[in-house]
Amino acid sequence: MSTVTKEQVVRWLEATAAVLEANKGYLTDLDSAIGDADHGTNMDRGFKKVMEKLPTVADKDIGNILKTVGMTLISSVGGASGPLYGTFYMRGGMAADAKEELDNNDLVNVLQGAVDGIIQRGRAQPGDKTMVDALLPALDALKAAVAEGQGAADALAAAVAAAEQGMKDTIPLQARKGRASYLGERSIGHQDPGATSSYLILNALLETMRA
Amino acid sequence: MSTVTKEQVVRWLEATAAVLEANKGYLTDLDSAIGDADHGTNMDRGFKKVMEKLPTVADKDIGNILKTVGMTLISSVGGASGPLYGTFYMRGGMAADAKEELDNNDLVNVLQGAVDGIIQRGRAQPGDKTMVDALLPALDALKAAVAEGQGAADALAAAVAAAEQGMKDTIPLQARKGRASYLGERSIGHQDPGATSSYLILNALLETMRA
Amino acid sequence: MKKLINAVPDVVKEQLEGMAAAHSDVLKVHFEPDFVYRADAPVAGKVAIISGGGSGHEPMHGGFVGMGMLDAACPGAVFTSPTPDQMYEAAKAVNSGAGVLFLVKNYTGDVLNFEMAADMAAAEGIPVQNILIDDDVAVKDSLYTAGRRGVGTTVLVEKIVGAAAEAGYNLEQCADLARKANSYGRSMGMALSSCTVPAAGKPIFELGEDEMEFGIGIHGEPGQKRMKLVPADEITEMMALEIINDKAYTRTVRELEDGQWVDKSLTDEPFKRGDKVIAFVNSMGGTPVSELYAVYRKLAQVCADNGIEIVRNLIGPYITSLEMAGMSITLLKADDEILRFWDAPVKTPGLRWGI
Amino acid sequence: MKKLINAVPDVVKEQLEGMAAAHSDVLKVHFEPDFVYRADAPVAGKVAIISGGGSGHEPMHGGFVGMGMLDAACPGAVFTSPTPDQMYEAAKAVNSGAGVLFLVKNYTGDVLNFEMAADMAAAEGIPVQNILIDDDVAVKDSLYTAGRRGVGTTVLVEKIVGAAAEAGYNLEQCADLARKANSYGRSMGMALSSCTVPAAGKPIFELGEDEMEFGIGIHGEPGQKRMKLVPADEITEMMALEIINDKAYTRTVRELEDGQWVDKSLTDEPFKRGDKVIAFVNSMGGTPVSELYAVYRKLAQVCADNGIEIVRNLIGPYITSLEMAGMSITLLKADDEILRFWDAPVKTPGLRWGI
Ligand SMILES: Nc1ncnc2c1ncn2[C@@H]1O[C@H](COP(=O)(O)OP(=O)(O)O)[C@@H](O)[C@H]1O
Ligand SMILES: Nc1ncnc2c1ncn2[C@@H]1O[C@H](COP(=O)(O)OP(=O)(O)O)[C@@H](O)[C@H]1O
Ligand SMILES: [Mg+2]
Ligand SMILES: [Mg+2]
Ligand SMILES: [Mg+2]
Ligand SMILES: [Mg+2]
Repeated sequence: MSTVTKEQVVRWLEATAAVLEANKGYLTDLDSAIGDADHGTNMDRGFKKVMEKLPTVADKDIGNILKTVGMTLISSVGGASGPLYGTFYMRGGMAADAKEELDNNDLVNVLQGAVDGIIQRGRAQPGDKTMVDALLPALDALKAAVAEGQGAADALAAAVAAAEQGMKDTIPLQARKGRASYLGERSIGHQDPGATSSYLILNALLETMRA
Repeated sequence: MSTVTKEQVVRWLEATAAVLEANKGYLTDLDSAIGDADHGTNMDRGFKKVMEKLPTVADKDIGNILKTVGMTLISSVGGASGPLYGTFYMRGGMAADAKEELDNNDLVNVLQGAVDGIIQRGRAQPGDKTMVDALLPALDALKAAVAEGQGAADALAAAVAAAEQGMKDTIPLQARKGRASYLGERSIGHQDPGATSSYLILNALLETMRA
Repeated sequence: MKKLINAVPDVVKEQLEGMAAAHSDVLKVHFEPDFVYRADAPVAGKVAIISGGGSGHEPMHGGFVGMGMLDAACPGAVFTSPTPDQMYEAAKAVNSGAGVLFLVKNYTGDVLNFEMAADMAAAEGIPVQNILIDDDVAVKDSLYTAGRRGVGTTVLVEKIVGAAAEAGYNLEQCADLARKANSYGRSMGMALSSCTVPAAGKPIFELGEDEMEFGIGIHGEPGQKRMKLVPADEITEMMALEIINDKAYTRTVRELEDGQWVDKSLTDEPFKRGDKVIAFVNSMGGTPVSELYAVYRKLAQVCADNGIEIVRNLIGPYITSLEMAGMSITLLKADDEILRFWDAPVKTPGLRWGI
Repeated sequence: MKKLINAVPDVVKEQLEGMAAAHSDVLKVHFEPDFVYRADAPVAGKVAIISGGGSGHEPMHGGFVGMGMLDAACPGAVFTSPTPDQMYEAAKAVNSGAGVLFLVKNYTGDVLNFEMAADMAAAEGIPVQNILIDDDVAVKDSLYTAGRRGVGTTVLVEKIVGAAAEAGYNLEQCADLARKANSYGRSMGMALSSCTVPAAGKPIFELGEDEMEFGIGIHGEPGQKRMKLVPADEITEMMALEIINDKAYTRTVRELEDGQWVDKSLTDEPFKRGDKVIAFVNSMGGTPVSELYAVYRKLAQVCADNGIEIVRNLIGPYITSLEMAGMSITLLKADDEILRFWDAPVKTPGLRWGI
């Protein structure tokens, strides 16, 4: 199967909300090591709001749904992750304008737009120990797999594996962006909370595709 | 030997300063159970000042010396115990006016004046769980022993024993005066700090007499 | 013990030096004996208002020295009443001839030391009066205790009587107003944590992670009872109702009459529906003002439900117990005279408005 | 977790309700989206000054809403930047037509959310500018970090620019003054204890009984280094010297120019002998004001030794981190323009004088 349907997008968002709720304490613990102990609560608060909004747009096109998610996160998360993930879904949604399903190229375009959006807004570079360190490798892996002609699920699996690796690779990094950067060398040895939520979000899509 | 000399009075005050310094932590601990954790520091601060002042009056008469002690305590201790012990020595000193030594009757008069002073100032009654509960029994025992014709050291020994008993007897009492009274029934089971310092002060005189 | 201090014996002295350095436009500090006094004292023709007590309750009292409030404040060692010579010297320094009113929190130590100070000042020919502040409803009777402690009402009385003195009230009028304002005020406090007197070096009491101390005073002395920690609304309601429903309170106080100490029996009347009040929510030091707002929110509801109208409020750390976490609530019935002086300008490091 | 709160999700809302109940003469609170705004907003012809940030720093920012300071403040969840719709709705509510200045503490979250808010306000035709506050010298460079955090200087800039707006400065003048005042201010903070975000329920970090955290921000984030606790004088001197000896600091900020975001390189010049300053000693929440005076005492000495003249001061808990024990020091170079607006009347729950 090489497309992602609108129903799958909706179930992905539901799965995301569930996984972020389940990992709320975990993400907050990661954030208390090098941040301010709120990333889990922030993301959970945002996706709870998304779940409230979702029924009102579930019959719209994918672009519309994703943009609504973005707007909702922007107006409910706050912190650094609110505008960043908000932009992620907004720009992803713009790349899915009027679509009822996403083929592999659409999927690449959506993730490309989403990741570009985060980078433009946050100005983080790879290696700065942010969500970008999970998202960029995932995007690259997705592109490569799609170029090789793999199906959506396999290509996504490659992307998620890359995201997971990127997330783990943040551990030895010294943070240069966001709150963790104030810790200087003391940020080394801790996994970045935002990279972790990025991995969880992509993995939720993969699990939705596999279900 | 049935008199207390001026030199003994001076050595008594020195011994008092030493014993209060040694028991500073103990008295403060007692005060933290039912008060505000300062009785030890208060008494130690006061008698340190007394030690500074003492050389300037050591050649004066006993009444003069004791009144100086009282004035010094009043202007350096603060709290409840400052005015109370200040009055104790002031009024004791008034009963020793112009004396170079104290015979047994003088001793009774000094302690009578001192204890009366505390009671008039603080208005505590026996059983209120205050220094009065050590001092009054001591005064009574001293009077009885002197009436029986005992020597100064023996009479004082009886007084100190009574003070010690009175001090211990404060443990089961519920405080009705001072800070400890706010605790109501929770003051029961703790020894009164002021009764304890009173015992230590009288005992210092006994040990001086015996030395 | 974790504090921003240097050597323990210097704590109070260095804090006073800091105050003097920071607020030289408003106050000066005299050392040995220690007292804080108005930079422009004595103020011609004005009754001088003096208070004092153990240190550790800042900004009270030193932080309330200035135009419209105190003329002088006498700080003792931490949680220890000051000595009479402090009040005596302060009285001499700020008396303009119109006399001195000592506002005394009802603790045995404060009472005794201020009485001695009054005797000394009177002997010097200074007109003087002592008025007790005793507003803590956690202390139920005065027969079997040293009587109600002086707590939150002290701050309000210092402000009100300070303004009256500024407005030209004479000594007797100031004393009458202080007595009235005290009789109109009731307070109750609670603690979430203990506090550490520097000289002792360890907390005065220990509280479990789920415990609070109910009915505390301001000296870190343990409270009336220890309770399981409950939500802020419940705590606030309990305290507010203890205050609002407190019955008439009668006790005997010693005041000066024609130079003699006389015993007077005074009775505080209970609150009644329709009363206007000044509501004061106070941090014991370690509780941030944000939490006080949660308390104030509920307090306003409880007052409204009981027909008590809050017409002014004061919210913040004003009468503290070092770094203790916790809060106290004070309600003070406000008539026109009291409101006028509450609203009058005040310029002190700890309280300022209108100027 | 021992706090005067009810249910964790309601903490900020109930605190805001308490503020609204307590200070209805000065401010109002709007819910969903949450913002605090002047009771008399919009003030005709006046530039509106808006700030905001995570909750937990009270009285900042909500407590600084009122005459002579902020027109509105947008509180996020505890230690979490507010969302753009809060600032956008606040801007609409307080804009009189003279435009809106957003004062933004330099944290990624605040910066991004306020930029979005500015875009939304501009799209609505509201003249708007964003000025960053970034004064924390504990952050050494801006190349390998998110840049200096906005800490104590924020309070001073809000006061100064608030007074300028009140005095009729237009939007560009307000922005210029804010940029200048920020460039004149430097701060440093330290903690004796951690603090607990209600939603997390446990302290953000753990400190040993003899440890302190040096160079902290205001969000309970761990500091630059952990050190053995030393006497107050030593701590104060270290911090004061880091501030006084701090070199020129250059970074790039994004501001609006003709409706476009442009990068500007700005440089703060170091202090020099002869500078007059406003000195601000701030409690992180749990440290009582008495200890701040011990710090101020030493700070005044260090400033004098280095030829820095303190001409005004502010001492107390103004920009806090919940109940954290600790303090921060801010020095802000004061020229005549700054002093004039510092001295101007202000009437807010958290800061008041001259009225
Ligand atoms: N400039 C940035 N670009 C990309 N991601 C960033 C940036 N700054 C921070 N982040 C991400 O945001 C995460 C923190 O989010 P969160 O805790 O919700 O916000 P805050 O830091 O404001 O408390 C970090 O772990 C990091 O991955
Ligand atoms: N009214 C009183 N009469 C006699 N003794 C008293 C009275 N009130 C208190 N005391 C004594 O004072 C002691 C406490 O002294 P101290 O701790 O120095 O002062 P404070 O209570 O002011 O802190 C009590 O233990 C008690 O013995
Ligand atoms: Mg965070
Ligand atoms: Mg005591
Ligand atoms: Mg005491
Ligand atoms: Mg945050």
